[in-house]
Amino acid sequence: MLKRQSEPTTEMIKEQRLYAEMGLSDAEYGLVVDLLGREPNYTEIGLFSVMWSEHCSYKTSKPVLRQFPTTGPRVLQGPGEGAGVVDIGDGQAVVFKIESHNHPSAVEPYQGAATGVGGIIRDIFSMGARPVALLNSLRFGHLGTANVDRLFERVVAGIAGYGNCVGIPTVGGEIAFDHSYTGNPLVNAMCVGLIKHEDIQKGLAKGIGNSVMYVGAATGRDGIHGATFASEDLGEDTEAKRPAVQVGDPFMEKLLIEACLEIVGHPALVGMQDMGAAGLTSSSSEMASKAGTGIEMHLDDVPQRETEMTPYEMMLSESQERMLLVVERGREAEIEQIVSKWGLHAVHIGEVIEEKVLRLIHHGDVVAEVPVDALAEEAPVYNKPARVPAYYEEFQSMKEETPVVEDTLDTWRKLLRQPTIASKRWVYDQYDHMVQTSTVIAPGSDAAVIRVRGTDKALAMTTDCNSRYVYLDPYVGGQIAVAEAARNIVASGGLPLAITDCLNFGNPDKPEGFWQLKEATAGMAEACRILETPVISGNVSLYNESGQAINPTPVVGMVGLIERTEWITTQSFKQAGDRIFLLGETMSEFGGSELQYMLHEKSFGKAPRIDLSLEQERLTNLRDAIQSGYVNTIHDVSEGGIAVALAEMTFGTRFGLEAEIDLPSVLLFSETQSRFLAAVPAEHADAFKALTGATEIGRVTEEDKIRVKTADELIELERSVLERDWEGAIACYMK
Amino acid sequence: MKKVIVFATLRESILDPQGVAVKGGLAQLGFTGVEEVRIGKRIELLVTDETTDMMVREMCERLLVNPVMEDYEFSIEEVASV
Amino acid sequence: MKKVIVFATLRESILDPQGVAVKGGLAQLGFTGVEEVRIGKRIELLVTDETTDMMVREMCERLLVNPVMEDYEFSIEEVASV
Amino acid sequence: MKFAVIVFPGSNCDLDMYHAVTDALGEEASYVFHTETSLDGFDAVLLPGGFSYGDYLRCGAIAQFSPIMEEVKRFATEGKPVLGVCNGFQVLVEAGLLPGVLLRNKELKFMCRTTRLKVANASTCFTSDYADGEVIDIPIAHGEGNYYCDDATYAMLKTHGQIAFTYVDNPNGSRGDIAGITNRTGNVLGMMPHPERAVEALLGSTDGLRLFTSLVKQGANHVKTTV
Ligand SMILES: Nc1ncnc2c1ncn2[C@@H]1O[C@H](COP(=O)(O)OP(=O)(O)O)[C@@H](O)[C@H]1O
Ligand SMILES: [Mg+2]
Repeated sequence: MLKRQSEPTTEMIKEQRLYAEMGLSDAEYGLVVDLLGREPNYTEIGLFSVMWSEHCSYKTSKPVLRQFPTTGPRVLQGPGEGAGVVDIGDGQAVVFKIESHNHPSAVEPYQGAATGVGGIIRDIFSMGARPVALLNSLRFGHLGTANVDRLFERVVAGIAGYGNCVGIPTVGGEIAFDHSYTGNPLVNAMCVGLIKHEDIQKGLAKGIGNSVMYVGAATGRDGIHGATFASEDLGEDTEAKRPAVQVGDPFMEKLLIEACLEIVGHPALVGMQDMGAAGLTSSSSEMASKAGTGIEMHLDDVPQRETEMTPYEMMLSESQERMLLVVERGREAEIEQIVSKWGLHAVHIGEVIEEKVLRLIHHGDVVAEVPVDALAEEAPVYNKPARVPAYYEEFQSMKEETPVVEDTLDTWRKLLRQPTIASKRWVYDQYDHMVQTSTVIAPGSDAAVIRVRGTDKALAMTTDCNSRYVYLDPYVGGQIAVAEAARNIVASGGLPLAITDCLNFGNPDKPEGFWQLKEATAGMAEACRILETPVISGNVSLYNESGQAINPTPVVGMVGLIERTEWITTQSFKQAGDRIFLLGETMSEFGGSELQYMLHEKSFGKAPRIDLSLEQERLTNLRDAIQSGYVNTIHDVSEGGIAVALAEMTFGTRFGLEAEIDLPSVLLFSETQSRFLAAVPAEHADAFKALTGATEIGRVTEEDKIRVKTADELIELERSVLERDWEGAIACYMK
Repeated sequence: MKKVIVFATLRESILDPQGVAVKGGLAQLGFTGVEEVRIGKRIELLVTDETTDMMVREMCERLLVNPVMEDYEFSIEEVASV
Repeated sequence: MKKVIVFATLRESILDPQGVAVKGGLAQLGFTGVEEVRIGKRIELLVTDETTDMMVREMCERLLVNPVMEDYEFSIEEVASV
Repeated sequence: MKFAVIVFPGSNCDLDMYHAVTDALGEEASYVFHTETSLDGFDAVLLPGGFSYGDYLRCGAIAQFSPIMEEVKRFATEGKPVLGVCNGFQVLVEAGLLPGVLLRNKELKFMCRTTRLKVANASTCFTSDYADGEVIDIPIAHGEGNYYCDDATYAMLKTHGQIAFTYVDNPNGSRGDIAGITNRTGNVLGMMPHPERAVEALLGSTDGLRLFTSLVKQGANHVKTTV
């Protein structure tokens, strides 16, 4: 047996500033001493260090998060619990949340991504909801370099490995490639669940004397200090500080889901929360703090995978697939009976107490005693200084410049081969996107659609964020991220309900970095207000820098309600003869565009403009048009502009198109916002036009031809050629 | 020709869900005397005579083994050319 | 306590696509002297002293190995009790 | 007709099977937990897809020792229909109810997509509502569906008409494009593609439904002849 060094003493922590290695500042240490009225021991300072990490306390981001609208007529639960909840009628609700697993994925892409998926699923079923869909939002550097290819391949495999095994369909997401992510990939996972109103659980440790029970995998030394690790730059000394890699066990998760959902509604269950970041510490202190109680925990009873674990290690472990339950005293056996059916055990590890402290007992001694509010609520909040970056000033003063495109056709084909635009089939082919047999629209259209079994309703869901726009202009880019998500929902036949967000940013201690965060969230908040999509949950991942800062990437996950399955709409053409309409005017806007990046390998200039009231008006009109049965196909215009959107509408079909667009050819690639393409049966063309004000530009044909006449030229090519370019690009890199 | 055999095993602190499941399976079959199961890889390579220990080490560290999670060892033996 | 190590390897007649992929990966890294790669499992069991060779054989044949696709061998050694 | 849907720890297509039978087919179904030991009162058994016991070690390897499997074996010997889909197929193979083995897909990746299958034998109790040689759309979703057997077994499968479905575009490297096989007596079918995912127009294909209607018809005939 390895002899373990004895723990540093209270004095050593203070004198050698050991708290600094755990990520606490001198001032924060001082605050801990004030709150305790004494100096903390090693276990106690450990508790504070994880609970006061950015990941758990939001100490830097709290002030900016306050900008978000979080309520609305349908919102049943806003931010603060495991996940947000939105009413969808008939006594049912949708539960969803997104979360990052960037740092772990950079270290071990397969397990990092897998455990990211596992974590977000637990957030959903700990609310009492049945998880019904997964999405993911991924960012990598450029394909074609060994390390990026490996990260990409392993992250996708990890998402697939976990999601496929637990039996939740992975139905959508997005992936973009930009060199700003080379050393720091982003892996955000979103989960959507369904619940009956009366089943909504809260993570509350209520009722003095009630039992605190532990269900799931045994605790090991894995992931110790994971939360702190996630709150630091991926620097050179990362290697040394790295906690033991957490390994996901999707089989255990599947058993946990079934066991926990069977317990939901049981009268003996008082509260339930997953052990996420900061494991036992966060789940216990948060459940007590929210309920105004305390918890006394007997660490000897915590199921352990390894021998001789110290209280510090047990409390900071981030072993996966664990849940904490509070159960009515005397009825523990009823819960154990259900759990054991699934091969698991509900182990009594503590009690709810009146004193609002977290008291830890190990080998008969009290090894830590800390006020729960101090851990969960009283972390310092920082108003960091913000400064407008020089690059922004420079970009704002640039004149709008229209790129020179010599060969339109060649540019069109090249754009379709850009990995950010190319088909993501190579990815979603690896995801079981059909399990649970409710996937009406599989990956490949604007949003995924899941029907709500037993009703005629369906849910549309998407994740979106064009981080180049956010980099150029965080405020506008933040607005666009929300608006684009809403476009994808509406284009699929849905009414946008609410969003969840994952704020992936660089180092907020740099004033320019904090400015990006502040501006982007302000823009998002504004868009959420106008588009009537409150923020119901989210996650913050800062310090995403390794060498360079990533593009600020506030990923928006949005869910929409489709009241009738007949309204479900997709982006592909359905029949020849349909009239093609373009909704929205096109300007020369290339700042942050895919074309600009393809030509210059960088982004510069102004982000595209956006008028949110105009956006909202168009979204409303389109919804009316869909519900009136006017449209066969809708697709929003995003990266790569009209050219890419038109081509995508033909892919996977046997149709071609003819169009006449009275614009210079290069504007086919402009990324002006708030535009849509639609295909409308001839008999509804007038009504559609009257309702939306769209311009008819052509029609769907039966041929393998795309024929577009612009103000400059007639462009003509075979659809199948374009489709091959688009379909094969990523697979080609991954050979 | 040389035959190289590489064993890659999960590091101590790393969870081995496969091993846990196999232990459970064996218990179900009545083999209750099994205390622990850990599952690793055995990679057998047939390499040319020029291949050195150094090269094998490099193969392990660059591709065959996941250094973040696994430890490894290997053995090399001469085999009669086929 | 005894430590049992079981090696399960894919039968010769069965193509090992994973081995082929690893060989390709090694070649891409410049290790062109690798003629063949076969990937198998190394299963390590910690068992009580009562566990006999016969019992290990039975564990292999009933669960640890699928004879349609795998061959196996095992070794048993005494280890100091923990 | 009453179907048993077996639930192993880690099964995840049990719900899909259940709804295919009850909603799309309009017959009766019940979940039967792996710890149970009786299939009394059931006319057919469905082993669903998923990752029983995490598919750790080998797919289906641990599930074969579940208490219910003894009863499934008995049920099969009585000539009653047993259908294993995906992980269910893997369990049947590991349990020795069907020959061969399922290896990793040749591309080493999990694949989820709709594939075209050819009905290779339309005279089994699972395929009688299809025509011989008919091509149908059924999704696959597996990482280890690469069917392998030795030459002697393959010859036997062919001689006895045990190959029920083959892939039109072999996605995983299966020997002889095999997607599904029956036992010698034709009452046990294992297949990697998921017929239960193709029973509703809303979800894209209804080609899987006839597998279930075939069973119901056969069941009706069976009742007629035995009464
Ligand atoms: N990581 C992923 N996982 C699953 N599906 C994905 C992923 N990335 C992209 N997709 C799917 O590919 C399709 C195209 O994605 P994208 O180009 O981002 O669409 P849009 O521009 O409409 O937002 C969508 O259906 C999307 O869900
Ligand atoms: Mg779109």
